Amino acid sequence: MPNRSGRWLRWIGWLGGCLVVTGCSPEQIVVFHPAGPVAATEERLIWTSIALVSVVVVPVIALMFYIVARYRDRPNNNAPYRPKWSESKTLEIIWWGIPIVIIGILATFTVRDTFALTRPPEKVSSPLTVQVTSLDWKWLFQYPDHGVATVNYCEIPVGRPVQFILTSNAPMNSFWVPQLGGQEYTMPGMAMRLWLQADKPGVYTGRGANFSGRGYAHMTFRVVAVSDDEFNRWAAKVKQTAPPLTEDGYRKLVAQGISPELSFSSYPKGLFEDTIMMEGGMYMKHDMSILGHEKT
Amino acid sequence: MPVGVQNYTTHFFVTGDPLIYGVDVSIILVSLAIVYVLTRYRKWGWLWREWLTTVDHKRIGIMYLIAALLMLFRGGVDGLLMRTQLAWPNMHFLEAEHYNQIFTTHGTIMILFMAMPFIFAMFNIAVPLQIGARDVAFPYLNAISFWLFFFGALLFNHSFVIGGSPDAGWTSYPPLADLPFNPGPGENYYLLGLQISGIGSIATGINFFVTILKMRAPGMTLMRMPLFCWSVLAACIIIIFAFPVLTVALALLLIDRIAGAHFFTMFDGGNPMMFVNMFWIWGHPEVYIVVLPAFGIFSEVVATFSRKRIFGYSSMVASMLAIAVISYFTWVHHFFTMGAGPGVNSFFAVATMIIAIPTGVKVFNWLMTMFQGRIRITTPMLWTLGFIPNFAIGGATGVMLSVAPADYQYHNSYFLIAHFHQVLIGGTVYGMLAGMYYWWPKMFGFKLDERLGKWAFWFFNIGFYVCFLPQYLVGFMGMTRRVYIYPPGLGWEIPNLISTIGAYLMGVGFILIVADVVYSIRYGERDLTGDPWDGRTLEWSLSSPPPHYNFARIPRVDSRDAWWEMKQRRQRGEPMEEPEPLRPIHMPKNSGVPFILCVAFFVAGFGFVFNWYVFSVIGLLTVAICLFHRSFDYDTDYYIPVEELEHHEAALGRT
Amino acid sequence: MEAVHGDLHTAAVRDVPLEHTTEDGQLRIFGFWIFIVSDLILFSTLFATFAVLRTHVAGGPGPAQLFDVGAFTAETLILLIFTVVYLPGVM
Amino acid sequence: MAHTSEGAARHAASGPPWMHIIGFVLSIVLTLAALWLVLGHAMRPAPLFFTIMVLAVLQIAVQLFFFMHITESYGPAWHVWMLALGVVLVVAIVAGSIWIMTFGGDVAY
Repeated sequence: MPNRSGRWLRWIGWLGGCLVVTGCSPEQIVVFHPAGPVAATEERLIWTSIALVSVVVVPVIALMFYIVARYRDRPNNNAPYRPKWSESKTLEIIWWGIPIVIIGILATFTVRDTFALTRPPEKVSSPLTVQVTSLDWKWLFQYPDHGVATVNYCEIPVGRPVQFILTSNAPMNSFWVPQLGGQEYTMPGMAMRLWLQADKPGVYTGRGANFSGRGYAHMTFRVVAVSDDEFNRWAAKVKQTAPPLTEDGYRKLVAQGISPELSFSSYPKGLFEDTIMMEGGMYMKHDMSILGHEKT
Repeated sequence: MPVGVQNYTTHFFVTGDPLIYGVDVSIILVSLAIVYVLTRYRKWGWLWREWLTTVDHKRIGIMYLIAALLMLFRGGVDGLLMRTQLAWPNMHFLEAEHYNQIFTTHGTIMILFMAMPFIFAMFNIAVPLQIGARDVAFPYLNAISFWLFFFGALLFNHSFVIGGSPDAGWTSYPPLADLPFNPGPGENYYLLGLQISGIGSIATGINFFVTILKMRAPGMTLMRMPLFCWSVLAACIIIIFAFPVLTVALALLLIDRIAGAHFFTMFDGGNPMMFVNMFWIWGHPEVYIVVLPAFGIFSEVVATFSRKRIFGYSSMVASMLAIAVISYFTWVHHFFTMGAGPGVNSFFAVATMIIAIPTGVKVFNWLMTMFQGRIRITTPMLWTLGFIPNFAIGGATGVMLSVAPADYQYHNSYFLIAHFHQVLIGGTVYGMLAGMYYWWPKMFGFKLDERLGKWAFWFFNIGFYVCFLPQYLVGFMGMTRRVYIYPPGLGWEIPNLISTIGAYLMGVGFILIVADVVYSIRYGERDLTGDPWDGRTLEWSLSSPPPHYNFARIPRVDSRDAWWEMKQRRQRGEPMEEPEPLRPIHMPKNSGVPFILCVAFFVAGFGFVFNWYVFSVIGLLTVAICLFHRSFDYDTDYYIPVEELEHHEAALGRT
Repeated sequence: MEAVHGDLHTAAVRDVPLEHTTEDGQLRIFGFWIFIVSDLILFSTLFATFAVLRTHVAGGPGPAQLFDVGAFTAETLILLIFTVVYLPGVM
Repeated sequence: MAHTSEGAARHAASGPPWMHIIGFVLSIVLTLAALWLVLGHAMRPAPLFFTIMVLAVLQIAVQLFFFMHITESYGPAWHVWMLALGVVLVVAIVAGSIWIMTFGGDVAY
């Protein structure tokens, strides 16, 4: 039976591999194709953890197949049989010890990167702030420095750290752009910061990752990373050509429904801050500091 | 009649979906068939006397087992419907609302109404027999626990045809689960179904904790206990500490929904994140509640079928107790992405990793138990062997998930889905199926057919890998959980299709298990010795099935693997001790009150679901009356006289 | 009602209090303690909720308006006194 | 049952129930002390909160020891260990929830 299961597994692995290779290209595995320093850090950590856990997993599985093959209860099996052997200090120390060492190494990397990711990836250029509001079932982006807003897509300059400030005016969601970096929840009454940065120009798909109701599957958005100049041109163009977002228009956005990509040349003053404070939000006072230069 | 009835009748029955009409019809047909059979063969009295009123742990265990298998079927069908919808991009097999309801009920049923009763089935069937006791510490409470679970599950399942299913996910996060975003009775069903069965779970935890610590046979010190009992003890510790948190979280959310409070609302100062926090204070330990007993079963099975003592007994015990305690300090890893800060995330990430150490140790100990043994590959052993690589991979991905910054990329993606299915199916379900095959002859007096059992295993096991390995990949491709539809061109189609094929293979595996049961009832090998596997622990010293008083004489234990040692001594021809004279046995009387009590809970819960408080008041008053009745009922026990014992034992061929 | 393991407790229990003298009693007392432990967790969760949500009154009345010092002092004292009212009966 | 009346007699013979009386006095004293601290504004809020917590824990100890006879048991006192572990987990729940819900990290500079 063990031999057979080994063969089965290999066969399945081979078949699965073939299908996968024909079905999708490697760059579709977005987590392993980072386009910025945050996602790169996370990818490095993922490979580190895969390598470290393999140290235990591979020998365990191999050992199991070996033991089952060797010590099966067959008439002619002359492998040693020691029914009372049930303690060994040395062995126990080894397998309490190895996981402890592995976990120790992994924990060190984890703590280091957990703290690192709360800071901007690079300090060379001044960061851009984008305020993100998850709505039912669409994403609203506001650019406080430019006074423009977009729905379901956002443009960011390449090579500049972007601080996304996340809140929600609907059930919680999660803001995830896999190629730029991992996600963070958007929560009503809270303003959370997520640092991301794109190093390569391109269009990256983002999506809501926390279930929020009927239209949740359609909550995707594009993140367009372009050069600094192009970004400024884009912002100026939106400022001149797009319609303004009125109070009334915002109420329509808040109402449940799916929306196409939209651009707005302006938005009501203090809209983002009001959304956070709407219901007496900002649960702990010092959170106010995140609003930075735009004190309410 | 309450005024509400008028308003609700129009929304009372779920309409408009052929699937649901199909279920309506089959529910009615099955109910009629059951009523007909019971009436035709005059079995109503038998049903009431032998099952509904029983306080015998073995029968309660069997009822838990049946319920768990039924729920495994329902949850499995939910899973297959989901996989069918996801098999290909832009499928329109299910619409969003229906899909949301299905994944919600799938998760809730599998965790709370399948895994929990399955482990309780094993608790009830094996623990008293293994420690040499005649029943659990509180048999009457045990019956209440079962019926609370049963009616909680029944209430929850009603949502499918009456009023509409919950659709906010099995985690039921507010504000999505709160009234403004989720009107209608679905979420109320969830809250009350879980609440009612949760009370039963706490009672079971207390019951078995007391049983194991206070009712072991003379000579069975803690360190001579079978490892399954240790795992139950550890699971009970977690139940006692974790379930009250769920009780509070559910109660506060229910108050939000039916009484207009604002604990977790988006508006008026509620804090929805506090629910997330409380849910996982319970939710993470819950994972260990369902997986620790599986570890216990694997330990029993591995030792028995390797014909060898379990390796590293004391470190197995230490690791289980360590898991029980540390599991309480890891809950934030379910929401690293909430942004509670690098300090919080680091602490809980490291705590989560630490729990992998004792868990890994157990795997090595199982391997070393087989090492230099004589391994018989029977069905229970096959499930155990299938578990080891499964759990090694699932555990490894668990460690990967605990790396907080990496988790920002896995969170809520299919990587996570693949991980927890691998540990929950590979750990809990494999463990419970191993336990079911292992103790089946003890419960029913016949073995399940080995050939069909092995077919079932291979279908299930291969289907498992085909289903879940592609999900790791599709998670890395950015697919998030709970999406009911996805566009083509992302590379998700092929892995999803493979995954769906795997799910159907698992379905075939389940059908083969059912076929095995049906076949074996008729043709299964009868177990006349009471010890079909050449077992090691005390339950195998009894006849199969054991008499209702379990042990005519309480055994005296002087080592681990007590029954194995007795057999060894007998083989060596050492003189047996003269058996003590039989004495009258003190037994609890059957009672219908637990059943009635829990029907009352059901009625009260139903009233709360629809805000028909007349029902709630009637139900809760009946609950009060039942409790009052019990307080003044002194006629709760009886003695089995010696003559009757002798008669019974002689009939079983034992003196 | 519970299955009694013979006479495990004839001599040894002479010095333990009355309620521990039957196996039934021992099990019930032990079970009661474990129930208290689960209640401990239940109430601590409520305390945690209070601690976190304490300030979220959304403009409604706060603790200062809700609690009447005289009343809860009296309630507490009555509660404490009830722990000893049965003493005359025992003495 | 015979040994029931015997047990009751043993209890009756042991004189005034000093345990209960001491416990009662202690519980009243602890309650009044807490009341006085709060109503008299004897301390600043932070130390006051801490002191009240200490008094509350002492009150629990008094109740457990003098009235609920926590130390009495037939066989090992497992329940004391469970209570001790429970206290640790209570701290984990309350302090952990506050710590998490303060959102110390991604929102501060």
